Parts: sequence; C-alpha cells; structure tokens
Amino acid sequence: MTTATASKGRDRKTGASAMLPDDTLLGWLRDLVLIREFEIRTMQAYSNAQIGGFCHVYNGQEAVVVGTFAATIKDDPIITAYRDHGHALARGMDPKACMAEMFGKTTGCAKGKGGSMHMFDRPNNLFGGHGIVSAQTPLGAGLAFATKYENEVLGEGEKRISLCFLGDGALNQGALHEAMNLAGIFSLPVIYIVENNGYSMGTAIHRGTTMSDKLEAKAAAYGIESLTIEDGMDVCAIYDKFKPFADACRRDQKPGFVDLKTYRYQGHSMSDPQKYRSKDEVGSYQELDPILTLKGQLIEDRGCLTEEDFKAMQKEVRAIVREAVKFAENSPSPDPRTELYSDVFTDPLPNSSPSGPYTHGEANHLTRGDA
Amino acid sequence: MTTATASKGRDRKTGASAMLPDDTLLGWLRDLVLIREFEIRTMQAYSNAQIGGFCHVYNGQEAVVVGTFAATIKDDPIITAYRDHGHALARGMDPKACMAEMFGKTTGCAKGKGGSMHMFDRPNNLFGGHGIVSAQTPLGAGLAFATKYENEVLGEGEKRISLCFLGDGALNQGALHEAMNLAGIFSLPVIYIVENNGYSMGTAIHRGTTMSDKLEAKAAAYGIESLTIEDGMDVCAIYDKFKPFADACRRDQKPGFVDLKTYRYQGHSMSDPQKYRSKDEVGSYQELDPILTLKGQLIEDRGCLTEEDFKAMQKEVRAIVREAVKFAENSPSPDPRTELYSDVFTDPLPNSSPSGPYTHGEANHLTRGDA
Amino acid sequence: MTTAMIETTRQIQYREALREAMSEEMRADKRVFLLGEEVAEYNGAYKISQGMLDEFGPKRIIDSPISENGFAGLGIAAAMHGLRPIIEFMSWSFSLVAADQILNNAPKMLYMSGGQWGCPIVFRGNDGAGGQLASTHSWCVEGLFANVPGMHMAIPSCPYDAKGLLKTAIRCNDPVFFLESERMLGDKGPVPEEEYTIPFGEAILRAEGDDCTLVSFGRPVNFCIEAMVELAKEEISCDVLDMRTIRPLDIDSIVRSVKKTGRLVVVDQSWPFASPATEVITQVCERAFDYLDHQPVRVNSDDVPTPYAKELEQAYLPHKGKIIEAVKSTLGLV
Amino acid sequence: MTTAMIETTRQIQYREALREAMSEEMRADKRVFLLGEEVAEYNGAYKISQGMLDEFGPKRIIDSPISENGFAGLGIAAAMHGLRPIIEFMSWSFSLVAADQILNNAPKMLYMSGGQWGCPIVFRGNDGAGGQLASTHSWCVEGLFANVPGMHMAIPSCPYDAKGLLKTAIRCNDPVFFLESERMLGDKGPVPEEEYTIPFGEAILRAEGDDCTLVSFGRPVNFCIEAMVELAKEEISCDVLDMRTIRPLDIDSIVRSVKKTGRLVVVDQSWPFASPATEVITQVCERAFDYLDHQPVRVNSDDVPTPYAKELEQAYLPHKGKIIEAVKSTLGLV
Ligand SMILES: Cc1ncc(C[n+]2csc(CCOP(=O)(O)OP(=O)(O)O)c2C)c(N)n1
Ligand SMILES: Cc1ncc(C[n+]2csc(CCOP(=O)(O)OP(=O)(O)O)c2C)c(N)n1
Ligand SMILES: [Mg+2]
Ligand SMILES: [Mg+2]
Repeated sequence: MTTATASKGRDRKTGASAMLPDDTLLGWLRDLVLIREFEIRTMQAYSNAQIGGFCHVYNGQEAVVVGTFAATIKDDPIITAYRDHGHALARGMDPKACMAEMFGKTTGCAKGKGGSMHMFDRPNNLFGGHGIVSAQTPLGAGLAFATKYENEVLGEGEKRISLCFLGDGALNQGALHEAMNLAGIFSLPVIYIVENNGYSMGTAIHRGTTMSDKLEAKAAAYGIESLTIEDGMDVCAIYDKFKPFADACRRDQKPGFVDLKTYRYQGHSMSDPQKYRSKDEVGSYQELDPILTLKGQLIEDRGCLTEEDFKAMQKEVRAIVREAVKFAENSPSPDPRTELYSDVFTDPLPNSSPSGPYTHGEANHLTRGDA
Repeated sequence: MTTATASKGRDRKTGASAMLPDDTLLGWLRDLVLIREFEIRTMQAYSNAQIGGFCHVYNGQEAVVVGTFAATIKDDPIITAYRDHGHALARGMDPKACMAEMFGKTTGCAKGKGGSMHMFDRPNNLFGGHGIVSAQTPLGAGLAFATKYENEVLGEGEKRISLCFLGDGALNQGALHEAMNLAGIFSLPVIYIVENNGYSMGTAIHRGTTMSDKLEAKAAAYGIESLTIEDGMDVCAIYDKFKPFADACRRDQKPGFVDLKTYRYQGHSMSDPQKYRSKDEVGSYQELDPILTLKGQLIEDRGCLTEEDFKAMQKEVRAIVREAVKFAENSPSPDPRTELYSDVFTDPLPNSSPSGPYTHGEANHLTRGDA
Repeated sequence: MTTAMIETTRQIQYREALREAMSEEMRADKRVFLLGEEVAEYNGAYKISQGMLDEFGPKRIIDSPISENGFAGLGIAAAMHGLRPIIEFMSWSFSLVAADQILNNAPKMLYMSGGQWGCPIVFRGNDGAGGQLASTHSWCVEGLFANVPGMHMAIPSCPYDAKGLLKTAIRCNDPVFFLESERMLGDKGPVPEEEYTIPFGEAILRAEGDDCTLVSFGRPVNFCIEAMVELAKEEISCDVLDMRTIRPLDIDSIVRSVKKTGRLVVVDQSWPFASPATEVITQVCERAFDYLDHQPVRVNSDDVPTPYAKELEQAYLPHKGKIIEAVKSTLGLV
Repeated sequence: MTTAMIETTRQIQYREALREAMSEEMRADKRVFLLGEEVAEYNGAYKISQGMLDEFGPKRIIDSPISENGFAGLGIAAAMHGLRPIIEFMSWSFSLVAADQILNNAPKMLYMSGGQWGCPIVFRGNDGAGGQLASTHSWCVEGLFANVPGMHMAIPSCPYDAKGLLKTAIRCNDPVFFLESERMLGDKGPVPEEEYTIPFGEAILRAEGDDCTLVSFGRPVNFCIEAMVELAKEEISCDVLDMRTIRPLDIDSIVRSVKKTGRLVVVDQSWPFASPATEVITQVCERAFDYLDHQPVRVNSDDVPTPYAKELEQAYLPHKGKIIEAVKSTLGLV
C-alpha cells in the first residue's frame, strides 16, 4: 500500500510560487477544476457508451500537469502516455476537441482517428498521448534532440526543454533505459517525469519495480540528476520544486528525472474493479485533493479567493464542459469514404496499397493552426 | 583511452585461489593457453577463408572465463554473446567441435548451422553464443528462473547460479534493463558479468555508456549487488573476488552484477582496422597478459611450474589445436538435402511450410550427450 | 480435415475454455507455468486466469512487470532448460517490443544450436482489432509474424477450438504463437467435459456448399458463417473452412474444396499486403490453378492504421457484407 | 515504368552511391542528419559514411550507443519536430529490437494524430542473407514489415538506383524503409555526376522478352539477369522487372508484362510464407488472372532459419539455377 504524504515543512511563503501573481494561481485552480469536471463527464459518457475503447481518467493527478507545465513555455514540447486528457487540457487544447476525439468525431483533435489514448495538439506542442507503455520515452529524447539541434545547428529557436511523462509501470520497459542513456550521452534537455501513482493496473509499484522506494537510483544509473516530489498532490509544492530544476535543465541543456508521487482516484481504466487497494487508501489521498489544497491556500494564505468565487469558477467550468459534451454529441461522425484512407501519407503515392488509394487528409480545423 | 590496471595490493597468499591445489591452477593455465592457441588458429583459418561470416576472437580476455567458471559447477548454466569461443572451450567443449562449427561442418557443435557466433554445448550447459547484442540477457534471467523453479517447485537439482556474460556495449540495450529488473523482482540467481574490454566496436565505453567509470550504478538501479574487478587480466584475482560473490548469489539465490575490466588484443571482428586506439594502449595490456601473469605466479609463487613444463604444455595444446583444425578440414560439409530442412522443429508436422517438408535432425554426436 | 466435434450440452465462454486448457495441463505437468502482466493477483486483465493463482500459487502463476521483451526471453530460456512456459501477452499488440526474443530466439534456437535445444513455449494473448482500441492496440500479428519459420501459429475461432488447440500447444515441443481475440472472450460455445485435444494443421469444415470456398481463421470465421447463412437464402452455398492453425496450413483441405467449387475467397483480418490470405491464394495457385473458375479473392482489413472511431473501425474490419460481396464477385454476380 | 537511365561513364560502388546521396542531401538541407552505430568516428561499419564526419561534423553525423529502439524513436520524434533524420541500422536484422518504434510509431503517427504530424524519416541499412551470418543476422525484413501500411519501402538493386532512390527517400515527407545489401556494397555500376532522383513506385525493365515475366527487387534482380542471359541461350526470353520499391508496388508494369508473356515468376529473397512474392502473385491474380497461361511461380529463400555453413546458405538463397528452373516450369519444360 502507498501512503499519502501531505505538503509539510515547506514554506509556502518563500517558494517560487509565492512570487507569482494571484491571477496565475487562480488560473491553476481553474485548470485543476477543468480537468476534474471534464473527467467526470468523460466517465459519464463512457458509461453511456458514447466513448469507446480504453479510457483512462486523470482524477487525482491534476496537480502534476498544472504544476509542471507552469514551468514551461508554449514552445517546450510535451509528450505523455495514454492517460492524457489532463495534459491536453492543461496545455490549452479546446475541451471540445478533446471530448469530440473521445466521441470519435471529425471535430476531435485527431479527427476521431486516435481516441482517448492519443491526444495530439500541434499548436500547443503536445506530441501525443501514446498507448504503448514507455514508447513515448525515446520520443521524448527525440523532441529534446530536435530543439537542441534547431538551436545549435540551425540557429533557430531558444533553449527549450521537453517534458516526457510516464507512469511508474513504464519504468520497467527497455525503451526508457535506452532513452535515458541516450539523453545522458547526448546531454538532451528532456525531463522524464514519473507520474508515480503507485500502481500499474493492479500491480503496486514494489511488486514490479526494483528500488521503488528510491527511484532516484534509476536516474543515477545514467548520471541524470533527479528530483523527488513527495507532496505531488499540491500544485504549489510541485511548482516550487520543479521550476528551479527545470530551469537548470533548460540553462544547461541537460536531462532530468522526477519521481512525482501522485495518486489516481479511479481505477486503471474504466473497467477496473480495484480489488488491489482499499477504500481507506483512496480516502487518505482524497484528503490531500489538489483542488481542495490549492483552494485552501488561495482562500487562507492569499485571500484572493472566496467560497463564492470558487463556486462561480466551478459553475463556469461546468458550463464549458457541458458545452464540450454537447459539441461532441452534435459533431459529425467521420465518413469512411473520405476518412478511412486519408492521413496515411502526407504525400500519397499511387499503387501504395492493394486496397487504396490513399488521399490527402483535411487539416484539422480545431487544433491545427499552422498546418 | 582505457588504462591497464595491474593486480596490485592483492595478497596472492590469502585469496581463495591460494587454497586450491597446484593442479587446479595448472589446469587454468592450460585453459588459458588452449584458448589463445585456438584463437591464433582461428585467425589463420579466417584469413584462409576456411571460416566465414563474422568472427570475433577472444585473445586477451581469456582470464575472464577461466576465472569465473572456476567458481561454478557443471550444472550451472552459462550463456554469452557472439565472442564465445573462449566460453565454449573453458566449459569443456571439444576444440574439434568448436573449430568444425566455424568451418561449417556437420561435426561442429551445431552441425555447422550456427557458426562462430553460436556455440551451443548441451552436455556442458552452455546455452549459446548469441548474435544480437544483449539478447542473451533475458535468457540469462530465464536460465536462473528455471534452475530456481526446478529446485523449489519440482524439488529437482541443487541451488544453482547462471552466468550471463555481456559486452560493455550491451549495457545500452533495453533487454538488459528488463532482465535486471526481472532478476531483482524475482530474486533470480543470475550473475551478469560485463566483459568490459572498453570498446564496443570502435566506440570507447564513455562515448556510448553513461556512468562508464562507475558501472555499479547500473546494478544499483535494480537493487542488485555488484562487484568491480579491476585486475581482470589476472585469473587468480578474478577467482578470488568472484568466488565469494558467486557463492553468496548461490546461497541466497539472488542476482549479481560484475564489472570485469578486461581487454581484447585483436580488432572487434576480423575486419576491424582499429583506428580508434593506439598500439601503446594495446601494449600496456599485453604487459598484463593473463598467460604471462599466471605462468609467473606458478613459477615464482608456487614453484609448481618450470619454463620447460610450460613449453611442454604449449606444445601439447598446439598439437590439440592443430588436430582440431585438421579434424575440421577433413570433416564433411552438410548436405543441403538432409540438413537444410532438419532441426527446424523438434516434432515436424506436415504442411508447415510452402517449401518444406521439415525433417527430424540427427542428434549431434560430438556434444549432444543426452539427446 | 475434420468435421467432427465431440458432442456436448455444456456451454462455456472462450475465456473459460482457455482457462480450462491451462489449468488441466498445469495439473498434469508441474513444469507448466503461466507468466504475464496481471495474470495472478488481478486474475488476468481479461479474467482468463481467474482463480488460477488460488489453485496453483504464486510460483506458477506469476505477475510480471511491463517488460515483454524481458519476460518473453525469460520464458524462452526456461523452456530450453526444461520447463513449459505459457507466456501471456495482455495483447499481441504489445509483442512488438518483444519481437527480437520471439522471432530471433524462440523459432530459431533449435536450428542455431544444431538440434540441441528446442523451445517448448506458448506465447498467447489477444490479437486483432475491434473495440475501438485504435492503431497501436489493434495488431493482427499473423500478418507480420507468419512469415517466420520455426513456430506454429494457432488462431481459434470458438471456445471448443480454443481449449483443444491450447492443450495441444502446451504439450507441443516447439514454440507456438497462440492468437486469441478479446472480442470473442465472452462468446459461449459447446465444450465437453471430457479430455480432448485438437491436432495442429487440420482445418474444420464449418459448412458445406458447392459454389464457393470460404477460407478463414480466428474471429472472421464467424463472419464467414454469417455470410454463408445469408448467401444460402439466395441459393448460394459455400464451403466454410476454418483453418484453426495457419502454420501448419491445411492446404490439402483447401485444395480439395476448391476442386469442388472452383472459387476461393480468403477472409483474413490482418492487413492485405503480403498477408496470410496471399499465402493461401498463392498455394492454391500452386496446387489447383487449373481448377479455379475465377480469380481468388481476398477480404482483409483495409490497408490503413486502425482507426478509433466506431464507424471507421467497422468499415475497416472484414464483415459479413464484404464477404458476401466477395463471394458474389467470384460468381459474376456483382 | 521506366527503361531510361541517365547515360554516364562514371562507375562507383553501391556504398559510394549511398554516401553521395546522403552527402548531397545534407549539403542541401541542414535539417538532415545521420544517426547510427559507428557511423561517425569509425566511418561506418561498412564504410558507407566514410568521410562524412569530417565534412559535416559531430552534430550531424552522430555515433549512437547500441540502442536501436531508443535511437529509432529519437529519430521519429525529431522528424515530427521538423528535422529530417537518416537512421542507420548497421543491419536491418537489428531492427527487431526497434520493431515497436518503427512499426507502431513512424508509419502511424500521421493517422493517429489526425494528420497533425507526419514522420519524414529514413531508416536504412543492410538487409538479407549472404556472407554466412547465420540465423539472427540474415533478416529480409521485407518479409515481415511490408505488411504494414504507412511507409514506403525501397530496395535498390544497383548503385544507380541506390543513389536515386535514397535521395527521393530523404526528401520524402513520409517514413521510408530503405533496404540495402551488404553483399552489394562493393558492386560497381554507372552513376552520373548530375543530380537525379528516382520516383517511388516506378519499376524499371532490366531486360525485355516474350516468354515469361520475371519480377524481383533488391539483390536477386541480379540473379534474374544472370538467369535471363542463360535462358536467352536456349531461346527463352524474359521481361526482367526490377520493382525498386515494393511499397508502392508498380503493379501496372507487372500486369502489362504479364499480359504480354502470360507467365510470371517472382523472385524474392525473403521467406516464402506471406512474403512480398505472394502479394505480387495475388495482385496479378486480381488484375490479370485471365491472361495467365500457367500458375504464377515464386522463388524465395527456403523456409528455414538461415544456416551458417556455406553450402547450406547457398542452397537456401534464391539463385540463377532456381530461377531458370522456375521459368522453365512455367513453360512446361521441366
Ligand atoms: C508495452 C505495453 N504493455 C502492456 C500494456 C498494457 N497496459 C496499459 S497501461 C498499463 C499499466 C501502466 O501503468 P503505469 O505506467 O503506472 O501508468 P498509469 O496507468 O498508472 O498511469 C498496462 C500494463 C501496454 N499498453 N503496453
Ligand atoms: C542489437 C544489435 N545491434 C548491433 C549489433 C552489431 N554489433 C555486433 S557486436 C557490436 C559491438 C558490441 O560491443 P560489446 O558489447 O562491447 O562486446 P565486445 O565486442 O567488446 O565483446 C555491435 C554494434 C548487434 N549484433 N546487435
Ligand atoms: Mg501508475
Ligand atoms: Mg566491448
């Protein structure tokens, strides 16, 4: 069993987040609420069979993306695994496009071709949602390679970092090992962030992963600096620790590794009976809920929020999410005659297939600003 | 550039090898000489185009197999990579079968089907030579799994260890990462022995491998105990350090990791111009030559060998190796009509292939005692 | 070829049939063990191994970390050493990360070692699209891996075959790639209580007819039967041959049928290019060319990455409608 | 289909042709880089990239550790981000450890992202047996990977095509699997100084004849030409079609030829089962069945793991003798 760790001993008054204006933190709170409300609707829609396939919701882990993204600029590439709705929303994807994708509609971020596990958002530099466990980790190294190459060889762009998220279960794939060694050898500015929610499906981390109580040993194997964030339910705590760490990786154009302890409230996917953990365990984390925590900080420490403000925020967000569902419901389903064979090739060639021909795909109108 | 490290500070009088009878150490010397002489003939035969394919010789690294195998029993499984002639010979394969394999003859250990990179020897529990870098490392875990299962579930066999050898270049394959984590989680009695000769083809270890000067960090990532053997050209030094380490892995049925510094005198394979290193560097290691070192110890410390004895040993071994070459030359080549389609299946079935049928293979008369 | 199945009234699910096969063989042979992700404490991601941890304990029903290449290799060496591993891939889609172990090692070990060590190992798991899992989770690995010599490949289409073929696979002294279907795990069908096995390389005739030979394996066999029923209403009758294994491939039964019907439609849910369907067509050309009254026709999934959206996925997969059209095309009716 | 090549007297090696293609494209586009094992300081395990480190420096000619899955994936994301990676596999045999990245990601990224990100990446390296490298080092990955939609696959048979096709590959906005042959690297052939590229999907007619159509790609094209010359002595004349790319597959040229000759032999060095050869045969059946005077015949490597011994390997590979026999069989002469 994992144990919940509250933010303690940390001085909220002196961390990097303390220097930020109220509006920024209010924005964070809004993002947390947006993800939470969005996922509540996602679960409903899944129960109604409006969403198909595998669907992994983010409830409980919201602080991870909000806290870490706050240390990035928009041009910093982001990549993650299949539990990706939070990443998409926190990075700025229109909730409509995100919901419509899960509904398998043409207005989805990937025109309904990718689904829940494959949220791609080019204007926001979100390089996907990836379904094969750990397959995104070499890609993360490649994004960092590209930004560095562009900067150093092409003389384009600033110094960037790439964030590559992975689950604790992904630690045990060879892909990560190769990626981290490459990141180390080439000094690539990629930060591997383990969203350590303590379980990979029904497997508690210590049952599948050696050194589970000291994951920094994994990074040390590649000479990569690491950061452990115990209080990963607290968005300010995450930001305070992650910001200077990320800044150093950006400045020195070198890799990093973060063991970020978090927790998922729901089952692994929508079909998980969750016999591997107790209600008490879940409850102990819910006491540290990221929304409650930040809300409390904003009301008590900052005094920039009232209960009414919060209710209004929730209301506004709920309306947006309801709109997203409505939008998804009312959007057209893809027409196999035009959509099945488009987007296979950027430049389709004749005779590529016994069942073709392939056609050009329509640029995605919602998210693909620069296509 | 790598630097040669001589055996120093070690007290030859008190190590585990000091307790062994003269005959044992004389046997080691003979094995070292056998491998060296064998490889000299291998190189000749390769130049004469009697051996084809890729051929990786073992000159310089002989102490590794002799020193580590001395800590095993015959039932302990061994597995290694493609640089495997030394392993085959030190494990007791008939030099005739080894040479004939490279000559592609039916009398070879694998009937000429495997070649230099694939030395398998069932009676001696050598589970191959493997050509794909690091592909043997999950197999090593599996051998240890099997011996442990046999012991604990079937109630058969004693506590065994498996030795899994790999090159330093193999450290960077994901296969090793997965294998070591599995070994750690399941507590498998496998010892990963890195034959750290400083290069993977033309790549000096620090150019390809992070933490190259502290490989124990690799093992620490999986909570696996490690051993570094700096003086890996000295067979007694290897044995003295490896024996207690191996005994502990056997006793506790747990994994281990050894960074064993050694050196290859020849190029990576028979076609390597070796521009990546200096003659001086090679020379510095040749001064620590395993044969010279052990010979010196036996003459000076033990007084159980004279120069004449050594010459006689060399002569005897050379005759054996010459015999092996002659045997290989005179052995029959496989007949495609019977050999091409045999050994594909243990129990061939009709209609398995559009080009079949497959047939039963003849048991290998040289090495396959228990077939 | 067979037409007979043991008669029974007992109906069980495909997943139960798989479980029975494994459990019976594990009772009979202590060298058999099951290793995979979530097979033990979770009782299987798809509940195939439900209850097996309780019966056989954690030394034989073993949860693995997400390390397919690692645990596939572990199984291969354990098989070489004398054990009888069943390695479960939660999905064959996740076997691509293990491609080196399952293709370079398992099917070649016997040859490479000159006959010294074979690999009596079963790799099994869900194969094929369906259920909107999108492009990375919908592999039909028969399209990729069938090219490789040295292993058997079984693709059962119903509970009866799932059990009988899996028992054969576990007893087999050579590597077996065993392709199940998540879409069929809940399907019920007759499975007798009595012990039985099904030999590899023997197709079963699911329906008899004169106009066209329908050849399939795995899930699409069921679509062929649907199509056959529909076609029968139009007085078009088909032989429906369920291959059960594609390596070995019971080409004799196919040829026998084609000699009767003169027409061939192969239904294969993998992508078309260089698929098992093309192998069947090629072998039929090699052996019965002069009996073909019409060019052989294949029905595969569309040659695109598997889409997520329901409408796209349905259009993408082989189904009754496409099969009917293909059969009619061989009869000059469309 | 083409028959024309630019005339020239300059003869260079296949490896030099590859090097020229990469160097020219790297000069023209700074986004192009080369990454692989031993490509830089060692000048390439097979000296293909000889001198390129000197010209382009270590930021563009990059030595990688032995981490094929890692660096293939690195290249894929770099391509998504806007670069133009050339990823060298020392041998395609080592791409099995990278199967997940090259099959799940590169060919599907565009589709999975709904058209947002394609992968302009070239994977290239030695393919095929020959040289006694035995079973793990002799893969013909066209037999495995051609099944997968979303990438182009080029298999040049001579220096001229190696250069022209590789330049096309590097400029291509989609992933290209580029299969070279260690056995041909030293082969010399005419390659003009002038800039040229060869479009994908256009076969070239290497010889013209009336009796049989020989279809091949990559190294065995050369064996087809040998067979053609030999057969000509017996007054048997063949069209020899070198496909150059198998995805796209210039089926129009094949069909045109088969309509003339009525006979088809496909020579493909991968294993037979569900190989590209079976695809060619199936497509010919689909489009020109009634023009076939004899069943189509395939010549593949034998369906066994690649043996080491020279005699076995020679018997295993397609060669002139087997091709002659196949052609004669279509003419009823054997
Ligand atoms: C290579 C591979 N193997 C197995 C799976 C099936 N699978 C999907 S998610 C998952 C658990 C991953 O857990 P973790 O990495 O901790 O992420 P979390 O779900 O907790 O976010 C598994 C086994 C897969 N998608 N890919
Ligand atoms: C997966 C894979 N990639 C590349 C190769 C080609 N290759 C063979 S040996 C070798 C170098 C390995 O070096 P190391 O592991 O240090 O072993 P050593 O040769 O020094 O014994 C390479 C790159 C291969 N066989 N397998
Ligand atoms: Mg997790
Ligand atoms: Mg080395």
